[in-house]
Amino acid sequence: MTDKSDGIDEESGALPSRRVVLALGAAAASTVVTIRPALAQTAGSVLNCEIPVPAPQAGAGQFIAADGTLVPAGTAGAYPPLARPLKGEEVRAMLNSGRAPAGVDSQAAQAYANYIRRLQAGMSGFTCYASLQMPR
Amino acid sequence: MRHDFRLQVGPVSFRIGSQWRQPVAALRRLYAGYPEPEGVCDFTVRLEAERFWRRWLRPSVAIRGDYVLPDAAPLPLAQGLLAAEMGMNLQMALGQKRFLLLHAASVERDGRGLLLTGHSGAGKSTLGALLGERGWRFMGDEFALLGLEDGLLHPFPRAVSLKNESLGLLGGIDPGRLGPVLTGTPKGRIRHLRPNAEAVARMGEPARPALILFPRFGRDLDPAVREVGAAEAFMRLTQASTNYVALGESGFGALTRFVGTLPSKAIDYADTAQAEALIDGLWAEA
Amino acid sequence: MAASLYAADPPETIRTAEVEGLTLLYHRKSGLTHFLAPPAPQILAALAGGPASASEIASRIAKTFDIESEDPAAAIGARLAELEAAGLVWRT
Amino acid sequence: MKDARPLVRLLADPASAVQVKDWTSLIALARAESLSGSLAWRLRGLDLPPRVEAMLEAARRDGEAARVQALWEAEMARRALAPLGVPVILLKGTAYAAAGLEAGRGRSIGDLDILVPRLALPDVERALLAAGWEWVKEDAYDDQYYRRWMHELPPLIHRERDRMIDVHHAILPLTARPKPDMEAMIEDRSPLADGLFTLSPPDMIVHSAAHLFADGDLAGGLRNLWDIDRLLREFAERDSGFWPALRERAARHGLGSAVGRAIRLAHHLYGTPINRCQAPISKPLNSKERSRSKIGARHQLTAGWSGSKAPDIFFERRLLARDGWGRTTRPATRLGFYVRSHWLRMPPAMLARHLWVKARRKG
Repeated sequence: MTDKSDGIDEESGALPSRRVVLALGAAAASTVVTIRPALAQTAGSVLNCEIPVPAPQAGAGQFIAADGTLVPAGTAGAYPPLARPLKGEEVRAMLNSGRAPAGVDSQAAQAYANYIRRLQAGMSGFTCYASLQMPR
Repeated sequence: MRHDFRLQVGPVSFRIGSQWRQPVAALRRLYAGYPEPEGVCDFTVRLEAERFWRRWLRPSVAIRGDYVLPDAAPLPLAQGLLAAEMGMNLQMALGQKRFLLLHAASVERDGRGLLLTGHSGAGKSTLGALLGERGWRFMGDEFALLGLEDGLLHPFPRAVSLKNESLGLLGGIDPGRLGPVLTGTPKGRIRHLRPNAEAVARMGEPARPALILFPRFGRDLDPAVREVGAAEAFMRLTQASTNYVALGESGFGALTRFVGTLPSKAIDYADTAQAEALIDGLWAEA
Repeated sequence: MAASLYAADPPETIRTAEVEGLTLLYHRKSGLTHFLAPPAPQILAALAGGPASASEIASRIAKTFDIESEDPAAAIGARLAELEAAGLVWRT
Repeated sequence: MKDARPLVRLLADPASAVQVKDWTSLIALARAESLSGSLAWRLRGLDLPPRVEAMLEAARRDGEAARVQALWEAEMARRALAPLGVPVILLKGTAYAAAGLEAGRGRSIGDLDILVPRLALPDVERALLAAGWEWVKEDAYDDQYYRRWMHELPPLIHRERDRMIDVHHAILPLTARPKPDMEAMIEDRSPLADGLFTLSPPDMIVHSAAHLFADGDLAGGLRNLWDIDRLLREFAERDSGFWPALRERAARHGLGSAVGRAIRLAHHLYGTPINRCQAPISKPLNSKERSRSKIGARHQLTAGWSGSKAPDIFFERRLLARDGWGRTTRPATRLGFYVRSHWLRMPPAMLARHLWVKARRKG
């Protein structure tokens, strides 16, 4: 399909006829970017969200180590689960400026922030976390 | 449900049901003068208690409906109007498949549309509302609807949610157009503004898009304009769209045509007077 | 071990738009949009002639372009890995 | 709308669409039951109000996007697993879509479900992890529980595409009372064009019925029963030997009662025709007769597929428990089925232990 009035040339993989130089680039360079579904920009308008730490299905009752992984309750150097879920705004402040939520000491907040960074789709809090990751 | 309200906004209609009277009463006041949907409603929103006793005891409003997201937290009943607004936004973000949905404000002049898009805090809501009071027709502050076949911008003039300081900028607004002051919301202290009579009366009239702007607000920024190439515009708009991927090839066709035919610029501004001057200048060239 | 042969979907199953030297590609089979920088689109075009190894792809491309690379097969191999992860090429 | 009956009636009899007054409630119901795409296909070509038609058209487009995405996920799994040389059998919605079955039309499809031989599990797990899938859960108890007792691996999610895959080696938890013959099921698989497989037609019904009545709490049951209706009609049309084959397979897998219940309920709610030789039924009842018919009468009509204890009416009440706002209703019935689902999955002592561990973790 070609329609010059579009301002964008649509074609189907045809090679240009003139001889041009093609740089193949360094092995580590990236040449493919896939567009992924986006909700982040609108999340503030559609969702009043919160993140349980940890997510019940990931293992409620377990402690959170400094690197954010879950460890058995009582592990030395790890922090107990939070009694209440964190509000979106608290998480944003914690991730962006390291500000600890009310009633949480700053080292524990670091561990909780790391836990949140490791959240994956399918776990409680992931949608909320994804929505808070604003570029800039 | 015990209380309900139906609302037509541009080409989209909502049915909102509530277990409490207050949110529906607030909606009726805010959307006074809007047409009643004819026949079927596109989306159902439900405002209901998270647990049944929470209907009376420290009542909190869970936002539910045709489409829901995990991790959603309820809002206190005093913010029921905001819950209804979020509920409608949620249905649009997840369920709208008839238009390419862009997180953008839009206004119209002489049948041509201007689109303002950017992250929250970029000021698109405020700018959209401001232009809507200064001779442009307000088409929406939250979502712009791009027709998949016709390539037109379709109006979606919902109430605008404004922070108190933004409200001051508009000046001389008829108090009858304002909703209640909502404090302590996730967005701070806000108030809703009903679009003016022209915006409501012409909600059925689409506009041909003419210019895309990516505004950026910062008190320390010098006013500036930068060209945005079609590639960057495409990328940024896919990130501003909740349904681009879901629409498949029709979304690809609509968006490549859109960024291919329209000029796009990024503008920096430190106050709304600067923004207005920049927009007027760019509009004259577009 | 013989070098892997790569294959790609036929050109009529994708739709592309050229934007500022980059290629926007809609892949009908997956419903996904990819943004491609050179030489990724040229690799896909080369595979329109049938499955090929990395070095065969390099020589097909060299028929049309002057290739600028110290080790074309390795550079193409790295690009192929990216295209494979995106599902645009696969090993036969 | 007090319950989901209007939706069921419309699916069974699309011509009755002209009498629909409250489309808003009907569509809210269909969305809540994940049946909006199926309904949109079912009503295609009818003369409906333009706004309704526009919504149905959008639902069809959405269903098409879901189909593309599901088949793509299956293809990516195929590519990851092809070097192993083990049979990969698609299950549920992805299978219906891949096989081009009527049941796949407009169907919402969530996770990718595949079935592989149990012995191949470790290799499959390794290959998926190498191809970008990751564990969703980190919990050791859950992991151990899954591996010891469940019919599938703990769920995996693809880190780029954000899609989940459930890798099954059986169709029911190992703790459930029926013990389907998985070897026979895998042996009898049907090939697809691209090297993947589906279950054989009778086993597809057996799996769907097992999933509906011997495993879950019937959430989303109307959609599953709609699958069963579509599959039964299509398979019976295609192959005159289908009904006896189904009877034989259901018995072999110890799931005759679940399959019988599925057939009776599909017949009752969606008017699925039942083969005369299998059940002494001369003509499908019209909707009025159907809604009047009593449980006893129904048992008689579909005799040969009876043989379970709880009356169908409880299942029907559970399946229809949703109102025109999309809200769930009949909480007591729902709770009953929730408890039943756990009961079916595990012997009592194990259930107690399981609930104890879960409860302690919540505390």
